[in-house]
Amino acid sequence: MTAEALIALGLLGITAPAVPGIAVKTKSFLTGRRGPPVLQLYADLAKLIRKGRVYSRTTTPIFRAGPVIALASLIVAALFLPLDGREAPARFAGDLVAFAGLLALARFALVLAGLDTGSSFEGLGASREVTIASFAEPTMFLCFVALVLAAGDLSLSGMFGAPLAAAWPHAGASLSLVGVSLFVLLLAENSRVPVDDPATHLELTMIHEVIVLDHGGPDLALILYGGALKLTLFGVLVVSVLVPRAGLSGLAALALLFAGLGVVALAVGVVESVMARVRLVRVPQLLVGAAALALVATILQLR
Amino acid sequence: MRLLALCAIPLATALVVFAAPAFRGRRVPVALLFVVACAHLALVTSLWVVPPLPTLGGWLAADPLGLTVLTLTSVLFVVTAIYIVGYLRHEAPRSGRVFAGGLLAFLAAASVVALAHHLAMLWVGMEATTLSVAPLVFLRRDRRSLEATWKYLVVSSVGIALALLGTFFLASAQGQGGGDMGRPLLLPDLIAHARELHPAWLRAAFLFLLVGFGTKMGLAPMHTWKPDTYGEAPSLVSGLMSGALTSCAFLGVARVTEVVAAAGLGSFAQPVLIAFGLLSLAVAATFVIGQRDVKRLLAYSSVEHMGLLVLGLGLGGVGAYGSMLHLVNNGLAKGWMFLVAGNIALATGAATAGNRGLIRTLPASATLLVLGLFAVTGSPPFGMFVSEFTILRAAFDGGHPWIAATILMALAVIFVGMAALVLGMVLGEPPAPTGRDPGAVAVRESRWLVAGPVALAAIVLMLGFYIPGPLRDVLTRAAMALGGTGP
Amino acid sequence: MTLVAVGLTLILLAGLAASRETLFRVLLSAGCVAGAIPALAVLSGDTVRDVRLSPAMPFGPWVFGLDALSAVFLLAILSVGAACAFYGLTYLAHERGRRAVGAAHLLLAVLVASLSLAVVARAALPFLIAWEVMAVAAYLLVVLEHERREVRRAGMIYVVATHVGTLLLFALFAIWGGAGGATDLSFQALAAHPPFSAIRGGMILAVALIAFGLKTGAVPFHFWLPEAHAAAPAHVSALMSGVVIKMGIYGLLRTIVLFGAPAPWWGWVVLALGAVSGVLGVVWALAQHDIKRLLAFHSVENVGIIMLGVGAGALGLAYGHPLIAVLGFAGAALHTLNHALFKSLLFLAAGSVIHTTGTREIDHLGGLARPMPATTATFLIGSAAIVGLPPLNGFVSEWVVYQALLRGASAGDALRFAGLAVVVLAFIGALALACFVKVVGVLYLGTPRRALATAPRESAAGMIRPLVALAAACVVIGLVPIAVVPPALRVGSLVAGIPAGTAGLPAAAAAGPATVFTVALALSLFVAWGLYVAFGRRGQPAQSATWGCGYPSPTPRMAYTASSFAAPLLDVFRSFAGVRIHRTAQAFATHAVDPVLDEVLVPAWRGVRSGAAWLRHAQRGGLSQYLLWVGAAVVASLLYLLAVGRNP
Amino acid sequence: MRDAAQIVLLLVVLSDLAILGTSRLSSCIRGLAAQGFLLGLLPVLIAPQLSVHAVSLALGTVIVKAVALPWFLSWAIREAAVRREIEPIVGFIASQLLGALAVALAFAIASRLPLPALQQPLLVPVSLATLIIGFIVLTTRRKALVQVVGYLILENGIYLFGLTQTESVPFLLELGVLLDIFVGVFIMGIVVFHINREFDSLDATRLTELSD
Repeated sequence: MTAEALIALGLLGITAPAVPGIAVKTKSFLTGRRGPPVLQLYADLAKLIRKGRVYSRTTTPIFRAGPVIALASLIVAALFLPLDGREAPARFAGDLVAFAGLLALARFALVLAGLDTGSSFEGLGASREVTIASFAEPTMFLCFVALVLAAGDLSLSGMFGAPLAAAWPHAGASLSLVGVSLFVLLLAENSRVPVDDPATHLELTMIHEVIVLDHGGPDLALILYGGALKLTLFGVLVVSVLVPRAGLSGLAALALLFAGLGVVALAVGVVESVMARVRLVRVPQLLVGAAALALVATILQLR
Repeated sequence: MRLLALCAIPLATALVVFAAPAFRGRRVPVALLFVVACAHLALVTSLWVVPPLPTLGGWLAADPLGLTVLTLTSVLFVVTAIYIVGYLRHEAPRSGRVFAGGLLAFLAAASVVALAHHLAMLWVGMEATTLSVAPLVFLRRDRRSLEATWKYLVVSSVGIALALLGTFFLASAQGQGGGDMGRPLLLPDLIAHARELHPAWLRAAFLFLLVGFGTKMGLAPMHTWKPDTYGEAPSLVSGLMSGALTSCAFLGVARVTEVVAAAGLGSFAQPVLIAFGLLSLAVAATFVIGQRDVKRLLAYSSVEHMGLLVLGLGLGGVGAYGSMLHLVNNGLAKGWMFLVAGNIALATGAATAGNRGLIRTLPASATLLVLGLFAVTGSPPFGMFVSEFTILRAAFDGGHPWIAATILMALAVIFVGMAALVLGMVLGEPPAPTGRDPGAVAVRESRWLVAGPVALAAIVLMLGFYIPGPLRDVLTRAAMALGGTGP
Repeated sequence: MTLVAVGLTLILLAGLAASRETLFRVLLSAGCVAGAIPALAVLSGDTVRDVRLSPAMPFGPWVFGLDALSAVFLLAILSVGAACAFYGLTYLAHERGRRAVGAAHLLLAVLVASLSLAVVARAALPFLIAWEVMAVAAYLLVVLEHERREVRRAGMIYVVATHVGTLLLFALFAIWGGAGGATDLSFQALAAHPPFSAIRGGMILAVALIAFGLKTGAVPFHFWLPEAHAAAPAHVSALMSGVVIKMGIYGLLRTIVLFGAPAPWWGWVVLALGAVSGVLGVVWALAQHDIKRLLAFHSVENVGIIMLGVGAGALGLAYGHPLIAVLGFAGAALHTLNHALFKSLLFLAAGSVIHTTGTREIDHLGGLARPMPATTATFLIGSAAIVGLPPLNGFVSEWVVYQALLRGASAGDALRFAGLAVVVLAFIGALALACFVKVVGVLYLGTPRRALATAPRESAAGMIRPLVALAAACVVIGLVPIAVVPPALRVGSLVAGIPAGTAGLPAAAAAGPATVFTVALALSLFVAWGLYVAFGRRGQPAQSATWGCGYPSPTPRMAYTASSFAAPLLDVFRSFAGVRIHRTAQAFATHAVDPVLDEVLVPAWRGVRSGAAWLRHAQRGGLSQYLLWVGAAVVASLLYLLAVGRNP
Repeated sequence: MRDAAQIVLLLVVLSDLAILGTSRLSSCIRGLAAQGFLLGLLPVLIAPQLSVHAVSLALGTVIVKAVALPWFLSWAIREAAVRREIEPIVGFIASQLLGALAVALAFAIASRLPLPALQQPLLVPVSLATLIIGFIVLTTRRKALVQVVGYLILENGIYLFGLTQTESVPFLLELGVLLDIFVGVFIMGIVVFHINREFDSLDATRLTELSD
């Protein structure tokens, strides 16, 4: 892994909290409000870091480990993404399985941390989280299958790197479908509208928020930052599929990437302002829809 | 000479026991029984070491088939004799004379059957076995045993009568052959001139002998007497019947099959044998389901195994060897199971589904019963597995996958039925000991009662791992005589 | 080979010495080590000569041998067997006097020995013997607590299922021997005489699939599995779920070794069974709230994953893609070993919970993490492993299977559709995660949902040590794929009939970086935790109650139950979920039904029974009826005689 | 001699039908005795020339079948002191019709069988008829005792067939056969006696306790 790859990674880490900020800003703009500044999340994190910690008596170390493990595994996951559009810091055949595994590990840790409080609200949130995830993950793998078919390589670097650029001309339709379904995944996995409403304040309707109900202070900071990072990673996936950057020089590729992330954030904001959030029982159907898109994308290439 | 002795000694002793008023008690007859049994076994062993010459002008001879059956009978008889010692401590038959005498007479008759090479003599011996056992079935003299005896007597007498007719048919097949056909009804001569025998008569003879001796074997649909009889007779008698008596009957069928095979009429005989075999399997499977009495269960299991025996004959090839091996395994295993059932009946009054948790009350017998369940249903590592597998193999080799499938299905159903009853009795919480039960505690598993079954179990287990050389080639020769091949 | 023999003898001796614990421990561990050494040697590449006994039995000599395939299974058997045996000593200790504990230990030893014998047997007869001894020993162990009615029922179902499987194996070898015309039924001979006709070959493959499927508990042959596992004592369930059901997998793989490349349809069927078993297994697991039944259904799920690997391998063979074949079989073998480790770990941990709380009902428990930290930690590791999370062993094997399927997708011909199975695998993984979040969360976290008779305590060291050992194994394998993947590939190429090391190279190459990754991940997790602790020092954390969203006094009945947790997922699979939902205004509960057992087999058997009862009339009534049957037989045979007489 | 044999054989058939038709135990047994006597005559009549074998066989037959067994059965009746009527399951007329049918059938079958020319033409058909009628008596009569009679008739039928084979079955075995039958019937008699004591009737149809 090269130096600039790490620098790129660092940049990504730094800019991550801005991505949800952009989404929120867009939404408030479209709904005619001023809304919080784009960099609000940085402020929140700074504040939370400084706060003291309060733990429920029912909790065990699992409660504290949750946020840490989640964040750590997300950071490791980031290592597999070719930010410069060519080569990721880490790659091996089948590392896409590792990528998915890391996301799952993060989820596992967070959800258990939530359940550790013993509150039925967390239980409810956990149940919803895993339910949604069990439909999101197959969809993601379906996208991966399509990408493997297009790129003929079993590693993320290969899939998002040069081979993908080469594949666009003949597999364009399929790849754009993949992009769309990855975007839906992004919404679902990061509990955005129409799956979840990050702005809601009614516990019974929450999904992601309710799991972390009892986390506060630095723990919450880790969780919030992790959420932003996860959103960013999915954004990277979407951008890498739709905008192959293998041809460009490292710097240009990065610039394009961050521009793309901005666009994705805007899109998220737009979706949030034009769509209402669907009923929970409908969420699986939404994801099955996304899976159907990815399936079509796959079949287009298996044909 | 030894052959003559084998038949004469038990017969003489039987007559003495019957006649001499001195033997009203039980001790002496039983002691005699034991001695004769051992002597008999010793003689039989000597036959294995030094093969005997035919005697009585060829009427008595020990060929592989006969020797197998004879040995089986002898072994079972000794085991039974040992068992009786323990048995009589708990249940006294009305008259030791009838008891010992009947058993000895049976031994004599069975030896005659096993050694007879003159078919009419074979028949006489066979009828004699039937009659000698009747008083034993009838030992308890209550309504149920009476009914059992009556059914047994009449049905098997009719069957045996048919066999007699069959024998006469065979004689006239020989008579009609024209030319010198050798000495009448003498097995070697029949086989030697088999091809000149009058085919129509030979066919008829085969069918009647099959139905007749099949009745005594307990092939469906002539099996009807079997559950009633085995259910009511004292267990050790049932054991002898299903172990030794049926084997003798099978020997009868095998003899005529030898002739038919030698005459090249196998293609005529095989379908009939297969048909009876499959029917028996089916009937056994049907009646085993939901059976509540172990002894009746074993009776149906015996019907099943008789079916397998004739199936093996019918399938020919390696199947014949399978039948011979199965004959041995089945005889031993059946003796084992009936003796165990006897122990349970002694301890709890009746070996029926009413029992629970025998593993607690009668550990040894219960263990033997469970092992026996797996042995009788042809599970490895018991000997039955090898023979059943051989027969199955014969079915596939002979290109009868459907027959094989039927066999498998029947075996599966029978296993379910047997397991349901046996395991139901063995497992569970034993009922709280009631007032009248302390006797049962006393009955528990005296060494005499367990030794016999254990011995038999050991042999059956051994046959699953190791078939001694002499036995193997005797069985192989027998199979070849039956128109089959070795393994 | 001799070493294996020595090992088995020692194990059996240990069984006989079950009354004296220390002796038992010594002999058993000695035996397991003795058996494991050659297995490891073979896996690391050298070969062992076969042993040929020719006892006086029909069907040729008895051969015993040890190749990579046998070795990997032998390893699983011995390691898990030892763990379960040691655990059992403590687990059954309080039963001494009430039960024949010595017999139980003896049976366990017999079970382990027969399992090992089954995987080294190289001829039909010894294989069948070992197979049935194993089945019977397992049965007797399952019904150890036979005074409970449901245990007897479960035992009955199991023994019938396994015996039917054995009968099918009879058929298998009978057909195969007949096909090749080999009187000698040693595996060598079977392999040397391929069946003549496609039909016979098809029969062999089909019978093998059903027979071994019954043993391995793949849907729809799984019906006996949850019953038996729930009924047995914990360490027995662990051994059964860990290795006994794996013998079905062994059978399938061995069949391929001997049979050669199977027809494509077989591969597709296996793949389909794997997919169905995987998904339904985990869905049904979600529906359970008896911890042992739940774990049992997860065995069905993992068998599904393994069969996905086998199917991919078989298809790779059928369509001539050696790499895919090797990967598929390797993944199957490796996942078999891993599942043996973490599933027995989970069962044993569950056993330690049941041992102290006396209930298997998840919804009655909760908050056990505080009283039983060791159990909780090991169970957590097991859960993460079975879900397939890095850096644990479950991930490694699933990674291999994934590779097989993904490469299948990019293979040109019909095989490419197998790639879609990737989705199924992912779905299984996600559902498994849901299910284990449920289990861990409800069992160990939060608060007790009912007041227990006695306060739960951590189990004795004798039960914890095996847990720790197994957990350690899971972690180690997970951390160093480089150590386990090449041997697995060796097994794979053996099964695929390809010289080792040629076809599997790309995968072997990937093992190195994968190791780097897993280690790095583990390190980063530690580092993160370290940093967190280091920087988290400032200020003592305050204690308070969980925030009830304004509701001050939570009661146990308010805690989220397993039923409620699983409800949203189960709603999605309405009729397949295998649950009956009871919703009242106050309470919500689900109870699981088995679609195959409760809705097909049991009614069918009732039908058979009543049919038989009806046929009983043949045996009613008196003598004249009996005689008429004899007459009927005579008449029938006379008719036959006439028929033949017409056209002899 | 040949015609005498013919007549005797016809008489045998008549005795069969008579037994089927009678309603009284005693006459039934008398019929049996008569049949046994007739059978006793046959060996002598058939045999090409008078031989020790034939005569002794005849004697044995008469002693067993015409004297001993009937006497024993009537003794059993006296002991059992049962009502003298036979209660058939199938009525007398019907069973006699059956018997007639049986005879017809027997002749039909016999005509198909390849028989030696020198033999008695009637011997085989009569034996078959007797056999079948014996079976009818066995199955259609209630009283255990009558069932014994039926069994004996069946046995007689076979005996008749055996006469075609006198030269092939040595005398010793003939005696063995006779002895067996005697002992068999003896045991049956004892059982019948006990049945009567237990159930105080000879009605064998009551013996249906054992069944599945």
